[in-house]
Amino acid sequence: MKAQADEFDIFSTMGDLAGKVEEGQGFDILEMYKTALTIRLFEEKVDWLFARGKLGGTTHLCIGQEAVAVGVMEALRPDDYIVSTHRGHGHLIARGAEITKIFSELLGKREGYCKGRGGTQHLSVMPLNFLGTNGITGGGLPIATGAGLSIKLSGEDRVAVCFFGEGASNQGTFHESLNMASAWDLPVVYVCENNMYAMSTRFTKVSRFDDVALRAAAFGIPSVIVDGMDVVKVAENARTMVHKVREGTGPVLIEAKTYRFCGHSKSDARVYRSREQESEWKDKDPLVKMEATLLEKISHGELEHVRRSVKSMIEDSYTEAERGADPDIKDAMEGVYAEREALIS
Amino acid sequence: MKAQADEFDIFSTMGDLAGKVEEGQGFDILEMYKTALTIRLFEEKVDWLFARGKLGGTTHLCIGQEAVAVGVMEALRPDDYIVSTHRGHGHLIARGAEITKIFSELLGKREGYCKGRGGTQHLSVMPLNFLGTNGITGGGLPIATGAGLSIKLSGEDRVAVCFFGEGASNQGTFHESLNMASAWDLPVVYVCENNMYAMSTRFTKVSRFDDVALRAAAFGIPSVIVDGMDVVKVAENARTMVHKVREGTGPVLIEAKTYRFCGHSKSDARVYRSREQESEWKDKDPLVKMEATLLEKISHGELEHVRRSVKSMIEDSYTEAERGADPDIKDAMEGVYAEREALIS
Amino acid sequence: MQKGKLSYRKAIYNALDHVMERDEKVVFMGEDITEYGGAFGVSSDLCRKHPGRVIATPISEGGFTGAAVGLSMTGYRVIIEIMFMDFITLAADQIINHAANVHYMYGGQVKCPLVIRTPAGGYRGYGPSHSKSMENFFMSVPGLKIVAPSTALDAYGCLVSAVYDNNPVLFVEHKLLYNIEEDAYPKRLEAIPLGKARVARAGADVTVVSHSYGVQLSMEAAKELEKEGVDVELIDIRTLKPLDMAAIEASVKKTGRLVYVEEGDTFGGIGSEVVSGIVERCLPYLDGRVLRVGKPEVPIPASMVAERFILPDTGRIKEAVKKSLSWK
Amino acid sequence: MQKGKLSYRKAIYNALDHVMERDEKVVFMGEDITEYGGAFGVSSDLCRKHPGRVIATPISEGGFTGAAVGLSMTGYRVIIEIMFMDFITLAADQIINHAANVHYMYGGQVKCPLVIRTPAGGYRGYGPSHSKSMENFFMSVPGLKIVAPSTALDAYGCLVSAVYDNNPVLFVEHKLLYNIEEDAYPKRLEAIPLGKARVARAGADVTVVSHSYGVQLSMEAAKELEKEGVDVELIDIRTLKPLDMAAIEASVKKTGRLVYVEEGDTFGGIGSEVVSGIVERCLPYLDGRVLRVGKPEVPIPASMVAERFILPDTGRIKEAVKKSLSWK
Ligand SMILES: Cc1ncc(C[n+]2csc(CCOP(=O)(O)OP(=O)(O)O)c2C)c(N)n1
Ligand SMILES: Cc1ncc(C[n+]2csc(CCOP(=O)(O)OP(=O)(O)O)c2C)c(N)n1
Ligand SMILES: [Mg+2]
Ligand SMILES: [Mg+2]
Repeated sequence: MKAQADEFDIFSTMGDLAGKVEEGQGFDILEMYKTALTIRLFEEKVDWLFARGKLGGTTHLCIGQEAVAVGVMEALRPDDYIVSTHRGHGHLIARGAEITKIFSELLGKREGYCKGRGGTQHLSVMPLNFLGTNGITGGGLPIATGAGLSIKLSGEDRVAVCFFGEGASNQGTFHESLNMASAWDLPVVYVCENNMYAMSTRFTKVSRFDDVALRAAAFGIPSVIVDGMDVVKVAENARTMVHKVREGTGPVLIEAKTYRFCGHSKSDARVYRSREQESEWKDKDPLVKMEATLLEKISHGELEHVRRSVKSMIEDSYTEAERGADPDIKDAMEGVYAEREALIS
Repeated sequence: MKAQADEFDIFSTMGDLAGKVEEGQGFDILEMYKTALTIRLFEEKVDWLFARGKLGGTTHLCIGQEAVAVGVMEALRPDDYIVSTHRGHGHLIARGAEITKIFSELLGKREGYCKGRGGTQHLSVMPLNFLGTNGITGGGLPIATGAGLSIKLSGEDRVAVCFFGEGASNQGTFHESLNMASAWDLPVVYVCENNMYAMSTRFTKVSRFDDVALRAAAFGIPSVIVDGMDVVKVAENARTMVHKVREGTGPVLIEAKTYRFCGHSKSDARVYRSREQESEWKDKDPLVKMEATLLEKISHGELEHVRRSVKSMIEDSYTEAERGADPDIKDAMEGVYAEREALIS
Repeated sequence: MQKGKLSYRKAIYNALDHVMERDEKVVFMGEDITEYGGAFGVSSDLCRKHPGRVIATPISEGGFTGAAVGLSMTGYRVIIEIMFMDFITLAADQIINHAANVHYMYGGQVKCPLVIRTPAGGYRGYGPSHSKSMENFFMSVPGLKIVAPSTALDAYGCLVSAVYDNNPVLFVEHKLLYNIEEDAYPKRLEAIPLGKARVARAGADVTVVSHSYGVQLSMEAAKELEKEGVDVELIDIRTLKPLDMAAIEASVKKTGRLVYVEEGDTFGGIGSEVVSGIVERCLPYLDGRVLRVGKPEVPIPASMVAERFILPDTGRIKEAVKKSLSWK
Repeated sequence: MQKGKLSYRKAIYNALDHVMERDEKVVFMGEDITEYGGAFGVSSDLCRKHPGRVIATPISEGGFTGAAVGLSMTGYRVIIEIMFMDFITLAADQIINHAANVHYMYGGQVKCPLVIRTPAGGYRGYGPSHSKSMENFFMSVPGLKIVAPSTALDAYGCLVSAVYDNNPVLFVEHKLLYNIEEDAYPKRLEAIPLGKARVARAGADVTVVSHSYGVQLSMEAAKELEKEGVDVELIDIRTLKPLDMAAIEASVKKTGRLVYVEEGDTFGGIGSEVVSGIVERCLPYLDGRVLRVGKPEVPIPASMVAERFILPDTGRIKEAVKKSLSWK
C-alpha cells in the first residue's frame, strides 16, 4: 500500500526548512564520481575475492547504492560522527578511510583498522569519527542517538549521522531511538537506505507502506524522500538537512530510495526479485548518471583515465594489504579490557 | 508540543469506519456502574491492605481509570482475548473475574487464579480468555499481537484486545507489534490508557507529542482518541472499533485519555504532579458521572443500596480469600514444566 | 524412501516438514524463511508445502518471539528461527520473562509449546556478532529446555520431541553441523526423548562430555587418542537442560576422569555446571583431574587466523584428556 | 562530615554524587531518576545537584542502554539504572553485542566506560518479573565486569572504581541491602579496586564464598554456626568478573571445604564456576564436600510464603556447611 500524500501529510514539516543551502552549487562531480567509482570497484574486488575463497565470513556489498554514501558524506564535516550498518564499505570509503586498511581488515590482518578483529561488519575508524559498521540490524540506531546526545551535552554543533536499511526500521531500536532523539532534540541525521529488500524480504510484505519517512512523522521528525540513485539530489538534500540539524532544531530523517544491484550477501540467488526489476534499476545506475554529467565537461579519454587510475589504486591497495601480517596468538587474546588511565580516590 | 490536526491528519483513516454501531444505545448504565464501582472499591480495599502491611510485593491501582476497562469490555465477546498490564485489576474485574479469587491471588493463596504464584502483575484467567496482566512494561504488546495472529490463522472472528499505557508506547515492542499487526492485518484492538504519566514521567517529557494515537498512523492503523473518563464514550467507540476489527480489516488503536487518582504504586508521594492537576481530574471522576446519569432514573436510596451491596460483596470476598490456604513447599516447587500430552513418533 | 545420505540440514528440514504435515496447529516463523529458504537454507521449500503456516517476519526478533508466545498460549505449537544465535539477545525478555514463566506463574493455566531454533558457533570468520555459542546463557532459566544435538539423527529426533514438548525449548544448531551426514539413510526416523544423553563412544580411561559441534571435535580427538593408547568414553549430552547427570555420573564412576568440551566460554560455561555436579555426586571416585575445554574470555574475532587461537580444537581436547590422566 | 550511619543506599548516592561532582563527563541515565528519586530512592536529589547530567529516559531499556554506549564511545562516562534487574533482558543486545565488544572488536580504538546499576533479588513478594538475581547470566560475556558488593563501604568503593573503569561494568545492588548500615560513619570513603575479594570473617573449618545479599545471610549463618562449634571463613567475592580465584584458593587450601552461597539459580550459577575453578586448582586439598546453595529451578513466585521455600536462607546455608564437613 502506498501512503497517500493527502492521507499522511508527512512532509509538511519540511515547510519550515530554511530552504536549500547553496542549491545545486558547489559540488565537485568529478570528486564524487571518483569516490563512487572507488566504492564500486572496491566492492567488485571484494566480490571477486569471495568467489575465489580468499575471504572468510560473509560480506554485504553496496553496488548500486554508492550515491547515497557519497552524497551524504559530501554534507559532513570531519568532526561529525557516523554510524554505519552491515553494508558499510561505501560509507567507509566515502568518509575517506584508506582502501588498504579496509582490505587489511577484511583479510583479517593485523594492519586492519581493527587489527582484523572486526572484519566487514564491525569496522570502526575513530580518527574519522566513524563509530563503526554493525552486525546487528538496527544496532547502530541507539548508538548514533547516544552520539547525538553526546554532542548536545557538549554544546557542540556537530551532527551524528546514522545509516540504516528499511529492514532495520522494523526493529524496536528504531522506534526507541527516534523517540529519544525527538524528545530531546538531538542532532542526529537518520539516513535510511531503502533498497526495498531486507535480505529476501520485500519491505511491503512486512510493513504496510513503502516509505520509511512516514515513520518519522510519528515523532514530529522532519523527513525527506530522495532519489538515492542521483548523487546530486542526495547531496543537496543532505546539505539542507544537515544544515538544519546543525542549527540545533533536532533530528531529521532522509530516506534515499535505492537498490542493490548484487545479492544480499555472498550467497544469494536472488529468487525473491525479478530480473526485470533488476534491469530497470540498473538503468538508473548512479555511476552512469555521473559519467553522463561529467562527459559534458571532460572527454571519454579523461574519464577512462580516471577509471584506470582508480582501478589500479584498488589493485595496488589489495596487493599491499595481502602482504600484511596475520595476527598471532597475542593479537588474538589481548586487549579485551581497556586499561585504567589513572588512579582515583 | 501538540500535533496539529492539519499537520498530521491522523484520524482521516477513521473516515472509512462504518459509522457507529448502535449509537449511544444498548448500554446498561447501571450494570456498567456496578462494575466500575466494584473496581473502585476493590482498589480501595487493596490500598487499605497495603497500608496495613497485609500484602507483599507492590501494586498498581487504577482508581480514576475505571471507565476505560468497563467501556472496552462492554464491546467484547466471551471468546475474545485480552492482554493486560501491571495495572490490571480493573481489566480483570470488568472481564468478570471473581473478586475472591483475585484477592486470593494478591494474598498469595493457593486458591488464587494462579495459585498465588503470579500475584498482581502476573495474573491470568484463561477461562475468560484473559491472557494475563504483565510485569514488563510493553511486554503484553507482542503477546496480544500473537493472539491476533492465532485468531487470523484459525479463521475466526474473535478479536484480541491489548491494554497498554502511554509509557509503554515508548518501548520497541510497541513499534514491532503494531508493525506486524498492520502488515498482516491482524484482529487486534490496541487500547492505550493514556494517563499522561509513566510512574513520575510525564509523557511529553520523553516524547514530542501528547497523543499516542499519532503513532498508529505510521502503520496505517486507524485510531481514535476518546474521553477515558466517560464510560459511554469509551463503550461507543470500543464497539465501533471492535466491530471494524471483527470484520477483518486489521488492527485499530483506541487512545483513552484518563488519569490515575492515586500514586503509581504503593509508595509514591506524587511529587511530579500538582495537587491542582489532580483535583481538576478528580472533577471528571467517571463514577460521579455515571451516578449523575443514573440518578435521572433511580433514587438516591436505590443508588445507596447498590453501593452498600457492592461494598459488602468486596468485604465478604476478602474475608473468604483470607481464609484460604498458604501454598506448601510442593505448591511452590512443582509445575515449572508442563507435561507432554501424548507420545508421538 | 529417500535416496542418498541424510545431512543434519535435511534432518531438521524433515522434522519440520513432518510435524507440520502431521499437525495443522504447527506454525513456523522467522526472517527470510519463505522463498529464501531461511538461515543456512534449512527451511528450503517448506513454505510451499505448508502455505500460510510458514511466516516470514519483519526484522523484529523481540516482537516476533513475543508474538510466538501469544500464539503458543492460544493453542498453536510454534517454531521460530533466530537467524544467528547472537541475535537471541534481542528476544531475551520474551524468552526469559515470558515464554519460560507463563506455565508456572499462571498456575498451570497455560502452556507455551515454543521451539526457538537457532544456528550458533564460529570457525567461519563471521566475527563477534555472528559467531557465538550462547546456550550457557540460558542454563539458569527455569521453565526452559535446551537441546543441542550433534548428529543428523539426533537433530531429527530431538526436534520432533521439542515441538511436541509443551514447554519452550531452545534448539541450538551449530553452523558447521549442517553439512555432516549419516553414513546411510536411516530406515526410520524416530523421536528422541529430551533429557537423555547418548554414549557416542564407549571407553575406559577418561569421560569426555560435550554437545553440538563439540561432540564432533571430541570424536576426532578420541580417534587420535586411541592411537596413543588412551581410551575415551564420549558422552553426547544432547539436552543441556534438563541435564542427564546420571549418565555422566555412571561414566565417571567407571573412568574416574572427566573433561567437558564446549565452544562457548569456559568461564560460566556448561562445563562448570557439569564439573560441579560431578564433584557433588562422586568426588571420591575421581582418579584424575576434571577439566574444561572451551573458549577463553575473548570476543570471537573476525580474522579466521585469530579465531583459531580462540576456539577449541582437537589439539586442546587431546591435551586436556592427557592432563586429566594424572593429578598434576 | 556526615552525621549518623552510612546506609548502602546512601553510599551509592554518595559515590554517584562524588563522581559527578569530580568530573563533568559523568552522566547518569535511567527511568524516573530525576525528581522521583529513581529505583528505591537511590538517586534522591542528584538531578538538582547535577542539572542536565541526570537524564530521565523514556521506558526504552534497549534504546537508552544503546544510547549510553554511543555516549560512552564519544567521551562520556555513563551510569545507567535498570529499574529492576529482570528488565536487563531488554538491553541484553546492547550489553552483550555492543558495550562489551567495542573495545576489543574495534581493535582498541574506543573505550566504553559504562556502569549498569541495577537492583536485583527477591524476598519481597514482587513475583517472577521483579525478583530475579541474574548476575550469572552475564558471566560469559568477555569484556564485561560484574560487581555485586554486600556492604555500604564496598558499594561506595566499588561504584567509584566502576565509574572510573574504562570498561562496561554490571553493578548489582540487592534490594534488601539498601537499608543496611555501617556501624559508624566512615572517616573517609575510598575507592576499592575491582577484582579483589574481601575476607568478611576469618575462620578455620569451612570456606563459605558469596556475594551481594548472600554475604549477609552467610554471616548470620556463620554466627549461628559458631555457637555450634563450626568456624566459618566467609569470603565476600565482591567482583564476580574478574573473579578473585586466588583468594578463594588460599582459603580452601586452609579449610579444605567450600560452600558457595548465592540467590540466583544453583544450576548454571556463580557457584558452579567457583567450584569448578577450585576443583581444577586444588582438588587434592579438599577435605570435605564442595557444595552450592542457591535457588532451585523454579521461577520466583509472588506469594511470599512460596517465595521463602524457593530462596536461600540461613537454615539451608548452615545445613550445607555442616554437610561439607564430611564426605557423605
Ligand atoms: C538483529 C539481526 N537480525 C537479523 C540479521 C540478519 N540480517 C543481516 S542484514 C539483514 C537485512 C537488513 O535489511 P536492511 O536493513 O534493509 O539493510 P540492507 O541489507 O537492505 O542494506 C538481515 C536480516 C542481523 N544481522 N541482525
Ligand atoms: C521493562 C520495564 N521497565 C520498567 C518497568 C517499571 N515500571 C512499571 S510500570 C511503569 C510505568 C508504566 O507507565 P505506563 O505504560 O504509562 O502505564 P501506567 O503505569 O501509567 O498505567 C514502569 C516504568 C517495568 N515494569 N518494566
Ligand atoms: Mg534493505
Ligand atoms: Mg501512564
